[in-house]
Amino acid sequence: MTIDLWYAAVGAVIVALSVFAFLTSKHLMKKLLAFNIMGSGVFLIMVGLPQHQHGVDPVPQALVLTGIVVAVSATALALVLLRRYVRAGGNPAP
Amino acid sequence: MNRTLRIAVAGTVALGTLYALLVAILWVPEIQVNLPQQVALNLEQSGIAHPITAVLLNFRSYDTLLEIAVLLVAVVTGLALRERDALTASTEQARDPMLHALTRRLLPLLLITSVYILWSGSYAPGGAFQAGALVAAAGVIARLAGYDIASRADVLLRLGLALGFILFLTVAVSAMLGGRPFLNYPEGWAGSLIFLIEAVLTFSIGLTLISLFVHAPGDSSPRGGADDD
Amino acid sequence: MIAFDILLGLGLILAASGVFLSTHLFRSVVLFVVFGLLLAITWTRLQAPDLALAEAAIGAGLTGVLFLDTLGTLRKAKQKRRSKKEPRP
Amino acid sequence: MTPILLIIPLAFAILTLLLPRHWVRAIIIPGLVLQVGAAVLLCMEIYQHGPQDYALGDWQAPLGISLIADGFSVTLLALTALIAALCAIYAQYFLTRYPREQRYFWPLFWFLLAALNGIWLAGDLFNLYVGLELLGLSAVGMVALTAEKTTLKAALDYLYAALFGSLAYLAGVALLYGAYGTLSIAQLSDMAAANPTTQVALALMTVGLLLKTAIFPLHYWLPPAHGGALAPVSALLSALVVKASFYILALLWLDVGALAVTVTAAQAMGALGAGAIFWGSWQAFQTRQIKMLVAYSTVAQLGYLMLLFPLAIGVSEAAAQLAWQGTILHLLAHAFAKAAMFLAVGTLVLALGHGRINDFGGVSQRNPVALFAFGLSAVSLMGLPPSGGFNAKWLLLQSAIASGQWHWFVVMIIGGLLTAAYVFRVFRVSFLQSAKHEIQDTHPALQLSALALALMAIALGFVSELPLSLMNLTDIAPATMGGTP
Repeated sequence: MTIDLWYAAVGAVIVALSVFAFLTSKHLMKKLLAFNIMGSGVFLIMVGLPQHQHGVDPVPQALVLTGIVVAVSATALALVLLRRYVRAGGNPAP
Repeated sequence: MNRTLRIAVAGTVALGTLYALLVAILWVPEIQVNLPQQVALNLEQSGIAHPITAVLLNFRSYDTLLEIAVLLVAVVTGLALRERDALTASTEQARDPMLHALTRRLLPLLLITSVYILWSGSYAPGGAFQAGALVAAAGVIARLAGYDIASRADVLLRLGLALGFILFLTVAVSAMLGGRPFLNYPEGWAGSLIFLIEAVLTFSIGLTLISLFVHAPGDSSPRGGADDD
Repeated sequence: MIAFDILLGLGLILAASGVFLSTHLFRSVVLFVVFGLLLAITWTRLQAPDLALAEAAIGAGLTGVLFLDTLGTLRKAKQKRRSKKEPRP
Repeated sequence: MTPILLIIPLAFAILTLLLPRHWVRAIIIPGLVLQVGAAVLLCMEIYQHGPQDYALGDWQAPLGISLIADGFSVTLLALTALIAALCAIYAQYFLTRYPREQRYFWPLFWFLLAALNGIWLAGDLFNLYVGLELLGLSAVGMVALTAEKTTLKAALDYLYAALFGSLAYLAGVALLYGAYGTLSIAQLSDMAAANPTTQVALALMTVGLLLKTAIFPLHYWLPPAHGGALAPVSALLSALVVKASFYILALLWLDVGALAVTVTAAQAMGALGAGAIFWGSWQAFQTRQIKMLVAYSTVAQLGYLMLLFPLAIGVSEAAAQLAWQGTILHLLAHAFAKAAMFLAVGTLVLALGHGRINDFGGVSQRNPVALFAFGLSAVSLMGLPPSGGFNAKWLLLQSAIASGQWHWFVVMIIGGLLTAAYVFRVFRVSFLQSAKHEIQDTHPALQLSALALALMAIALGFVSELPLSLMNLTDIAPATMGGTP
């Protein structure tokens, strides 16, 4: 087992954990944390799996960089919506 | 809803996902296409010595263009949902002298580091996104210390947010005017054009991330009256 | 070396579980930042220094700050709702 | 030629973001004309010269990203341009009541169009991910525009579903790249074989895309989001946005993973579709709010799209061809009809000041054009002749007969009857009862743009040959028709 494959497997465990957390947690913030961590798990698979096969690969690394920026945009948007929702009297943990 | 049922369903789904992912990872077929090799072969032609920057801003620059559009969409929605009064109120509350003094030392350091990271992106790890994040970090710290940036000048703010995207799109389209494909760089110019795009992107990305932070609806004001323009 | 990777991987899993299991949101967010920093180290182990940089700056840093800031406003909103309720029981 | 369809919406997104208000109003129509013109030109080019492959930045796939313009994608480009144009005309008049929302509606609108066009043209799996995120975030932004408590909650639920769905999709992309080392759709469809990694990847992507397409039982987010948004936004979301994730789903099952999918899995997808048809129709029959009725009708109609999988996988070539054609027509007809319906209903709600179906009495006298548009689009939704909806359902029924799958035949027939049931609820009230409250007049442009879309849904019944002959010019079709296990 290469370390790349090991981290890909760790990514799989993290994804599974986040799926569980996403489905069970009620607080919208916690769901968002789960989304972010699940993204990190997917990124680990994305880099680890091909690198396990043919060494360092800049392509998935670049893709993950894109993914990180997309994730932070989505998180920021979700937090804006959440804050506005709470301001309007909504309950963040329905 | 029934909590036990929910946990049971979530547990089943999560375990199923885990099993499927592990099977997929451990029994992965032997990879057939060697993309890193192709990247290495074309690196010189891309005008950028650092392979990841080459992928992001040349080979797969279309992804990056759309990614910046995603950032813009997030910030446009943030602007649409901002509240007029949130800003002034929270600026007043945070004039901590300690933080103020600290910020004064930290800010230049962060900005210099971001310039370095941006510049090194053409041959070593670094680039517009990391540098932009540092600019944003500087902005957030300045904001917490009570400096009022990126706030009111509406048109200017929007222009600053969009500037990186505008430059990127202009360069990409101007290639077509010269009869070359969309997103192609003229021969010999790729390196300098990419650096220019990255420099402006750093500014725009930093500003975008700052305004997502600054304009987030707070709860510092009594009423949620939100009229715009 | 290998032992370090095993520990780091387990650390990631533990930090992630901590985020989900913690009953306090504040603790969850702190653990989330810890997770981000561990992930940044992981990226260097996977020979991806760019990702390490990005994860530390964006993933852990900026996202963490955004979460903490939101947590503050949520808490204030909660207090306000409580104080509103008290005068007229 | 091909990238023009990306450049136009991206450029107009920036222009509408930066220009002052009165300028924004002035450039909308020219932008739409450009967009429709470019789409039509591209259609003609593809019709004459066949599918095109455009290497962005002159980097060939798999190193670079290519845009693929084939018959299917240009049909969808033209559909998008047409529907967007009419929704935009409607929005110009509708949004005069919402000055604050108007400022940010237009940039989001153009970004949404850019994302849609990008998805129709994408030749790369990861690029589709970025496109999906752009689409999802701009759609959520448009839902949230009014910033009321209910729409914010709807936007949040929508956003969470969209994000979770695209992550599941991305996980599949990661596995496929790990297994084959390429992201190019053309290359993957040559290489992808029936091994566990491919199947897990397809399963993950399918779950993510089903969530994003709001297929029963993952539809929970759609009715509040589509029912709660502003009328032109609802129209765009129901007509186009949910179709984008379905398009990717079809691409994955019938092209990329054609060798890895099984007949059982395809039948299961059909079962989800049947569930969507029954559950969505039943909820539409039950609800009291007119916009929710239309939104649940979308849930039901999306179910028909799912029938593509059992009808096209594991059957004879002729039956698969019929299923494929029926699905395309259904997609087009539903897009026109549903956009028309949301716009018509938006006008009626504006006139009445509320959306309670039971108090719709008298609306037939004061807003006959809008109600007529609603009726015409209902004809297409029910699948009555002459309409695009009729032709679509006719082809699907024939396909079911050709492959001897009578159970899907029965599902479709019952689905049509259920549609009639919930649609006639509205007519009964609006014709039979007289007005209880004051009904306001609405701007003719609002009524006419809805009518134009409804007429297109009907007209599709007469010109079905056009999209179908275009569709034959596709890279996908041969693999679909022959690639059955």
